Amino acid sequence: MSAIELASGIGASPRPSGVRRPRLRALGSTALGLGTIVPLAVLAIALAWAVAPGLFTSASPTESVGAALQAPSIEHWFGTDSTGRDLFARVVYGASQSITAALLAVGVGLVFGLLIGVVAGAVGGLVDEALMRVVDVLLAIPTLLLSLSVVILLGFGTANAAIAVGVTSVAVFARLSRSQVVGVRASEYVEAAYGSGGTFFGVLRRHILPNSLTPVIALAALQLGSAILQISTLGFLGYGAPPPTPEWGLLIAEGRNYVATAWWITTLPGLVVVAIVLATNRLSRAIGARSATGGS
Amino acid sequence: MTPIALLRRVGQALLVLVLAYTGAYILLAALPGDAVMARYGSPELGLSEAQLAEIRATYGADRPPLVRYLESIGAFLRGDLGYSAQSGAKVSDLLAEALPSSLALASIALVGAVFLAVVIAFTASYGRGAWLRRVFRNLPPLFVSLPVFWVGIVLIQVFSFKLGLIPVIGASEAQSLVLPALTLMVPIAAPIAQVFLRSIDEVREQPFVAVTQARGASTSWLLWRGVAPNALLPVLTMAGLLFGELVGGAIVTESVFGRTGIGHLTAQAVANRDTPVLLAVVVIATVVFVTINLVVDLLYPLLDPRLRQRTGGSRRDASVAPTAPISQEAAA
Amino acid sequence: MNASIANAATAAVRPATAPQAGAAPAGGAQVSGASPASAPLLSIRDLVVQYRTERGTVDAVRGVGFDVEPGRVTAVVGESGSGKTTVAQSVMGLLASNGRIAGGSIVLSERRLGTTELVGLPERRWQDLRGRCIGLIPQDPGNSLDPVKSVGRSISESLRIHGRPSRGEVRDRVHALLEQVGIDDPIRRARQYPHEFSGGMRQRVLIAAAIANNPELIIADEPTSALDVTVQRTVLDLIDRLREETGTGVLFITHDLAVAADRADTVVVMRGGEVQEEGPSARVLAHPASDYTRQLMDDAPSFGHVLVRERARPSDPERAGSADAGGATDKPDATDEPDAAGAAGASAPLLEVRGLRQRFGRGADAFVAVDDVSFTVARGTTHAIVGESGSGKTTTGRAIAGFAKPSAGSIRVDGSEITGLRGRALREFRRKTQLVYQNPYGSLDPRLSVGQTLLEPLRNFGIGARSEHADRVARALELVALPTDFAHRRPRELSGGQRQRVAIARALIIDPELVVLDEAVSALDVTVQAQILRLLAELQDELGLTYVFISHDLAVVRQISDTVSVLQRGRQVEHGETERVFADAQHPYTRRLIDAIPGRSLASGHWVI
Amino acid sequence: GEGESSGGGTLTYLEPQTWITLYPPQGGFYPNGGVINQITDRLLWQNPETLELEPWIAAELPEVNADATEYVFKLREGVTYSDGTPLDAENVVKNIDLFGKGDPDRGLPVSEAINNYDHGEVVDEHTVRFVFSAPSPGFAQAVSTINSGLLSNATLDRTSEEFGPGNATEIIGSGPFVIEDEKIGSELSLKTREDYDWAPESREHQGAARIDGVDFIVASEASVRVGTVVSGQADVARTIPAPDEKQFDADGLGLVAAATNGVDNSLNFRFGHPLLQDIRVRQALIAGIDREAIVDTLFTENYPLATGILAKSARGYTDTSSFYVYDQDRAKQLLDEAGWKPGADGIREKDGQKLELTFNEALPQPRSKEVVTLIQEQLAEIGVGVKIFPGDQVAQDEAQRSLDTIQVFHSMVGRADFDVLKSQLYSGNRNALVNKNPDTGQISDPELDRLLAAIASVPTTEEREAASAAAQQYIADQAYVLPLFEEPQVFGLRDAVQGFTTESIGRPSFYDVTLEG
Ligand SMILES: Nc1ncnc2c1ncn2[C@@H]1O[C@H](COP(=O)(O)OP(=O)(O)OP(=O)(O)O)[C@@H](O)[C@H]1O
Ligand SMILES: Nc1ncnc2c1ncn2[C@@H]1O[C@H](COP(=O)(O)OP(=O)(O)OP(=O)(O)O)[C@@H](O)[C@H]1O
Ligand SMILES: [Mg+2]
Ligand SMILES: [Mg+2]
Repeated sequence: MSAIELASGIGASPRPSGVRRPRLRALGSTALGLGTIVPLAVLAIALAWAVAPGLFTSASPTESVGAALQAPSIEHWFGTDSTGRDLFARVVYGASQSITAALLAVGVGLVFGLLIGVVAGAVGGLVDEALMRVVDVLLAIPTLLLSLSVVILLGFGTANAAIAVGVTSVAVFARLSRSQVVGVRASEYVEAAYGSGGTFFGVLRRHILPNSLTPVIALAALQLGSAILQISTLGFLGYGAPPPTPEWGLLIAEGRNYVATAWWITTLPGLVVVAIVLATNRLSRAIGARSATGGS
Repeated sequence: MTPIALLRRVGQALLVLVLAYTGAYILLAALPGDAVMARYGSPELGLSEAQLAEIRATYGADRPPLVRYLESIGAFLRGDLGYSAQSGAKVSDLLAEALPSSLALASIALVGAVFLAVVIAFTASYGRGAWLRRVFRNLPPLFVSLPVFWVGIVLIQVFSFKLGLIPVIGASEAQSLVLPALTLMVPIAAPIAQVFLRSIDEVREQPFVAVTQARGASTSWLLWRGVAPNALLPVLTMAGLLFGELVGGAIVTESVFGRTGIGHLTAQAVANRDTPVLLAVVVIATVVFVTINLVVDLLYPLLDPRLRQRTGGSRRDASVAPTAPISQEAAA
Repeated sequence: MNASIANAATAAVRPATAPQAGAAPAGGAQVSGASPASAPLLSIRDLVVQYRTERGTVDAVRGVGFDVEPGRVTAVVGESGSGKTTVAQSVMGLLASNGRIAGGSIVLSERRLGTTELVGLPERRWQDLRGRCIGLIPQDPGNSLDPVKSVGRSISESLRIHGRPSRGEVRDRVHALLEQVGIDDPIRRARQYPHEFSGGMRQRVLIAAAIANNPELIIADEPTSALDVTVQRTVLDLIDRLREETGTGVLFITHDLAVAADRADTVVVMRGGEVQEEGPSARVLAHPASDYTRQLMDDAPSFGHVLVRERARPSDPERAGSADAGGATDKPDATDEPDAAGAAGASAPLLEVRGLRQRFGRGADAFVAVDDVSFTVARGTTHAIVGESGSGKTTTGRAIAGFAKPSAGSIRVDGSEITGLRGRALREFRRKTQLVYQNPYGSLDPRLSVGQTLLEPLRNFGIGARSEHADRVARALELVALPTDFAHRRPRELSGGQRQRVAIARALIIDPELVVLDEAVSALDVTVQAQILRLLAELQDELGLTYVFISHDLAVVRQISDTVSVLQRGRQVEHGETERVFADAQHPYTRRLIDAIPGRSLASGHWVI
Repeated sequence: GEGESSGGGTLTYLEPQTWITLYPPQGGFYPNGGVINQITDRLLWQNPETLELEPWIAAELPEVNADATEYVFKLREGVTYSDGTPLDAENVVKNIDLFGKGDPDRGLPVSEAINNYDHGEVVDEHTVRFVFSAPSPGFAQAVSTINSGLLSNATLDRTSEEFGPGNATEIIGSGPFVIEDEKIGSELSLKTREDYDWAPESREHQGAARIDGVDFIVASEASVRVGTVVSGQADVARTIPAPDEKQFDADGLGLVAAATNGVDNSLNFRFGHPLLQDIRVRQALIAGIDREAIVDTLFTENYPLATGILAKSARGYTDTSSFYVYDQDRAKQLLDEAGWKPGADGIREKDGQKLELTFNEALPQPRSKEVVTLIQEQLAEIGVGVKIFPGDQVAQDEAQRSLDTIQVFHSMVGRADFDVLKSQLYSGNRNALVNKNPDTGQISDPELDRLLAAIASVPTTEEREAASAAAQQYIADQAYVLPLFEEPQVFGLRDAVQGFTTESIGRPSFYDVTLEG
């Protein structure tokens, strides 16, 4: 799914300051404390989970520890899942799988999307036309079909599911980066760079790319969350991580049948994902604001 | 739009249609199993290998894919959508059943999503109190990370089962749309709100907003008559791209609420390798997608007078209209 | 309307300022029909404004105080960043959200509501005052009109905000206002959108909007700095007339002393957030009390001679810009040619433009931006291109710098044709020819530091050894009088003038032969402008550079150029030696341009002390 | 009461899936069968309680010759289809001819339940004879199942497509309900047939059904099905997940767990695969799986632990529970004996090969993935690796046919006849053990096939019982199958729904139902 968001976003083009109105954000940055530290902490914890899950829980993610569907308690913070495994342990151990998968998914979308978008935007003309039609096709084909086919072509497993999800976001990244590149390409500093003797690739690398990236990165940050959810859809259809691998998306998706009786099974892992998405999004906004003000 | 430009667009649309059709065909063929398998392969039927082979031959499923592909195109051109390989139902019947319900759901969800997005964006940028604004600013990323099925199930649990406000079963046509539309609104409203918010952020820094304020405008005047109309273009672009989201979200929504619809049909067709149904869905989806984007293109000049006469934005316009070039390009 | 009453009153009220505007006696008594002489319309006392920033609190305005009398103009002049806009914003109650009035008072004595303390006024009451009692004419006409609203709606906005007039009333008033600000065909124009208006027209629309409710105080924040002289004059005349007719007080912010001299009754000179000097303009400008005012006067091209540069010596034909023979045959009436034959015989000029034509768009949309422009520029001289906004100056400059392929005509640099250069040849050409953009902000990559920006051409052209690069960058910065440690700054951290200097440094760092300077100084305050003009002159002397200098400011052009082309709507209506053109303009358009140069009153000694 | 009907209200019934065809031989798919059961009658009635066959459309039980190759049925008179055409001998022959032979040209497969069918004959207007090429002892039961639901002549002429969605109202049976309206993919409205008067005699209710009709509604989300019934928006819902059962403990709610009377939910060890050829390995797997733990963790008392390959209530059931004792030590010992030594990662190895098996995920079976996941955990403890084959239903169906992809096949079959065992395991039927390798055509264990074939070829009930018992014993001895639990069909309903019954394998029947309040 998600977010072409920011289509015009974050990398607000620099504008001569006629009437000087400072960004609200600059104001908030006196409160840099909470606004940045909390998201950083959230991400740090998630990464720590991914790297050393054993430090955070003594329970095994793949072994039953008691009755199924226990409610959250001191012993089992997130309760137990439908086969009696400690849900918190599964969430903690799932971090490495899920974060890698989400990064992979976003990475695939980002890299290929950028490639298509940048080439289309920078070269223009027929190449642009052709690439954009391909992107249209990608957008028109149902994502479910697209991602299922990709998984099956590549083989099963989380990594491949992630790639499949990434493929479905290529089109969106491509459109966004193209529109950015087209805008930047027309700017005077790019022309000035040619004037300074730059070659096509030199200018592309030094000027066009760096200046087009901010909103694309912001989209990527947002995409992180929906990637986890999309991978879960594939997992739910039987094309994701094989059991007993804990993987966040799957934890969320498999808990759906217990929303009424054991709400925590879906909700708690879901909240973890929400926290991470909010954190990355906040950070990407901060980075966007920072680089827009010159990163002093 | 000149006749030539229109022709060009139609040509492009046809090209996209053919490519999407072919792409869908190939992708579906790549999935394991085929339609005969999907229909007769279930162990519950207890058919033996030999019996399956016989049926396969009857349906011509043993012929080369290319031949079948060409035939399917031929049939399409004749307007014959064929029969569902899974159930044998007429594809046209399936569509006739699914389309109206999907359209109703999608359009209500879209309208609702736009409304929700506007509320979020406005509150986040002009709401009373920094705290309120901050909360609303975080809504779009929050919405993006909420699983659609979760939203649907929770809405049902709360509004239907706990509060008994809206029955899920036996509801009137209007009632039955409320919860699914709300569910679908969440994933759609998020990106619209996000884009709108960013766009407002950008527009409100424009000098003309301060000038309007200097004329004594109140906050609501400023927002509705100054900022909003200028911030709309990127939102419109989004709407064009959101189409995929709409279908994707509908798959889950329709299955949670047990509605028929294009999303449900798509999921079923993929699950059952139901080529005829899927191709029909792809064709319809592509046509709608292309049409939406055409409409979006035609709307640009209505919303932004600067785009009225020119065909291609000049270098100069980029500096005059900061929001315009992006939308223009994204739509190209 | 009370225009006629006010009109009758102002004839007596207005003191002498601009001789060309009227012949009222000097030092007339301060009388006003509307408010008692004791209470000025606007009175600012000890105003302190602070901005909260990441690096702490900035005192942008420190204890500023002055008055604006009804029917009079108070001009606030001063260098960029001196706090002028901040004062204006304080009076409008529209300080940036991180700004705060930390002390002082602003009192508005208004006809209807009487005396109001503006500091600490609740937002509701502000909304009532703004647009009704106080009108703002913003600094930048380009971005100050809502691009998706028709001009008529923008003008009527303050009417609709303050009260609920009927549709018909609004329409009539809008048409009347448009007429008042001198826009023809108001019925059609009201339906058009800002992008269909020229800069001057937009500025007039903004004035119309500002006066729609007959405000008693108008704040005009640099209303003309972006305009060419003719438009500038129209706009200033308009404000003058308004003041005369309605007795409105005007707070006029500018960095252009000449404008202040022409139009203001009182001048407030600001620097670094403080008032340096204040008084009747006649006194302040004739006998400046502070050094700073004196420096401002010296730097203003309209008053002093900024340049200590030798004019092209007539005796030396190589340095004299010469008219082009081809152009002469095309337009024999437009130019007279002082020494065409001599120049042509002496040496080949560096730049030769012949029959340049640039068309944009296709079919019915086609628009000819430059139509048959021809001139030559000798090595080591400066050729100016002047003309109103949109006359094709930038387009010509870009074609010369190889950034646009002209539709027709030829451009030869150093004897070789440059139109149609591609690839390697084009890059080679760019080693010799550089362009300094009209907009220094847009032409610098916001992500690169100044040092990186300056390094780029060196690396691209492989000039000098790697080890020398840092040195060269430092030298280039010195050349444009920027501290060496600016190499680490990013464009955002520079003031407009500094950016412009970086852009110039980038052009000069590769030792080009020909530099096209597109309005390189127009956006700068006089002090910086003077600095840069001096720099350019020095470089020309030392290195023998050749300039194509594009400007709408004739005062500057007159001082620095050897030859000049005057463009009007893409056509070259006059061209020749600068002195000759200024002394004896042939074309009426040229004469109009020259007449519109502000400050002539002072420079030509008309000023009565 | 007799004969009276109507005024009873319309019942709302929730199905997890959409029906895909109303061709009776394809009624094995639950959503199909659920509809067919309401709109068709059969020649015989299998009493769900006793599993005895009783007359229905056949006026009496059939006459069968000694080797069960000829059946003669006398038909009840006055039975009509809902389109008014009579249900006569000619029509019955036409029905069974189609079901027994299928018609590949129309895409209509043969019925799984009918074996060795040769042809049918009209003896007189109300008598039919069916002739078989070989003994077909299961035929009487076969004509009592929904796979043999009787259809009008016009309906029998339809093609496979014409049995599909969009055509429901034109599928004409003689049953107590008639399909009145269809919303493709989501809803089916059934109306009570007022002149219905040929219910099986043993049913306490006769005449037209007591309710006005039934609305079949598709609700694929389990939580929605549960919630709608619990909140009183619907009357009956099929497939209540085990964890949700406790919600039906509340007042005014109830559960019906209908037995499916066939092969239990079990694991089939495909002994043709090199890893499973050694009986000690299979025995080790059985000893290494704690079935009780699985049932306790995942299910409820409605899912009784299996004590044999067949359900207790199934025909021919034999208790083989002694073969399925959980004993980890024994399992390890067996594996050691078989030469499988623990490897570095804990999974046993022999000759460089790992003892790693792929299980399918039986999507139609309740919580199959969780079952296999628990088994994965348990078998890991004895050093056996378990993988779950990924993929959706079609992919699973395709994969399960091959020995190379699936070595342990999780499945069940519901059918209340001796035949069911053969159906599941015989190489010419479902071939669940892949006794016959589809790639090579080779049969790994001819003895198994022989024993299974016997069940369907000996004519008398006693003989069949014996044959079935022999086969079960053999399978248990060989450790081919590990039965897990007896799989029920669990319906959740409101107390107001009275008289809700199911036919012999758990398809709902609304004929007797009344709605109170
Ligand atoms: N929003 C702001 N936040 C922080 N500093 C500000 C802000 N606005 C203005 N300043 C600073 O306050 C000082 C006065 O700015 P102001 O805009 O009033 O100058 P000005 O005289 O109008 O200059 P110019 O001629 O360039 O328009 C400057 O040093 C400027 O950097
Ligand atoms: N790329 C372009 N496409 C279409 N029209 C253009 C383009 N560039 C310039 N023009 C038009 O050509 C005319 C001349 O523009 P040019 O920029 O040369 O004017 P100028 O004399 O530099 O004006 P200014 O003083 O405002 O900079 C203008 O009407 C402008 O709108
Ligand atoms: Mg200012
Ligand atoms: Mg220009």
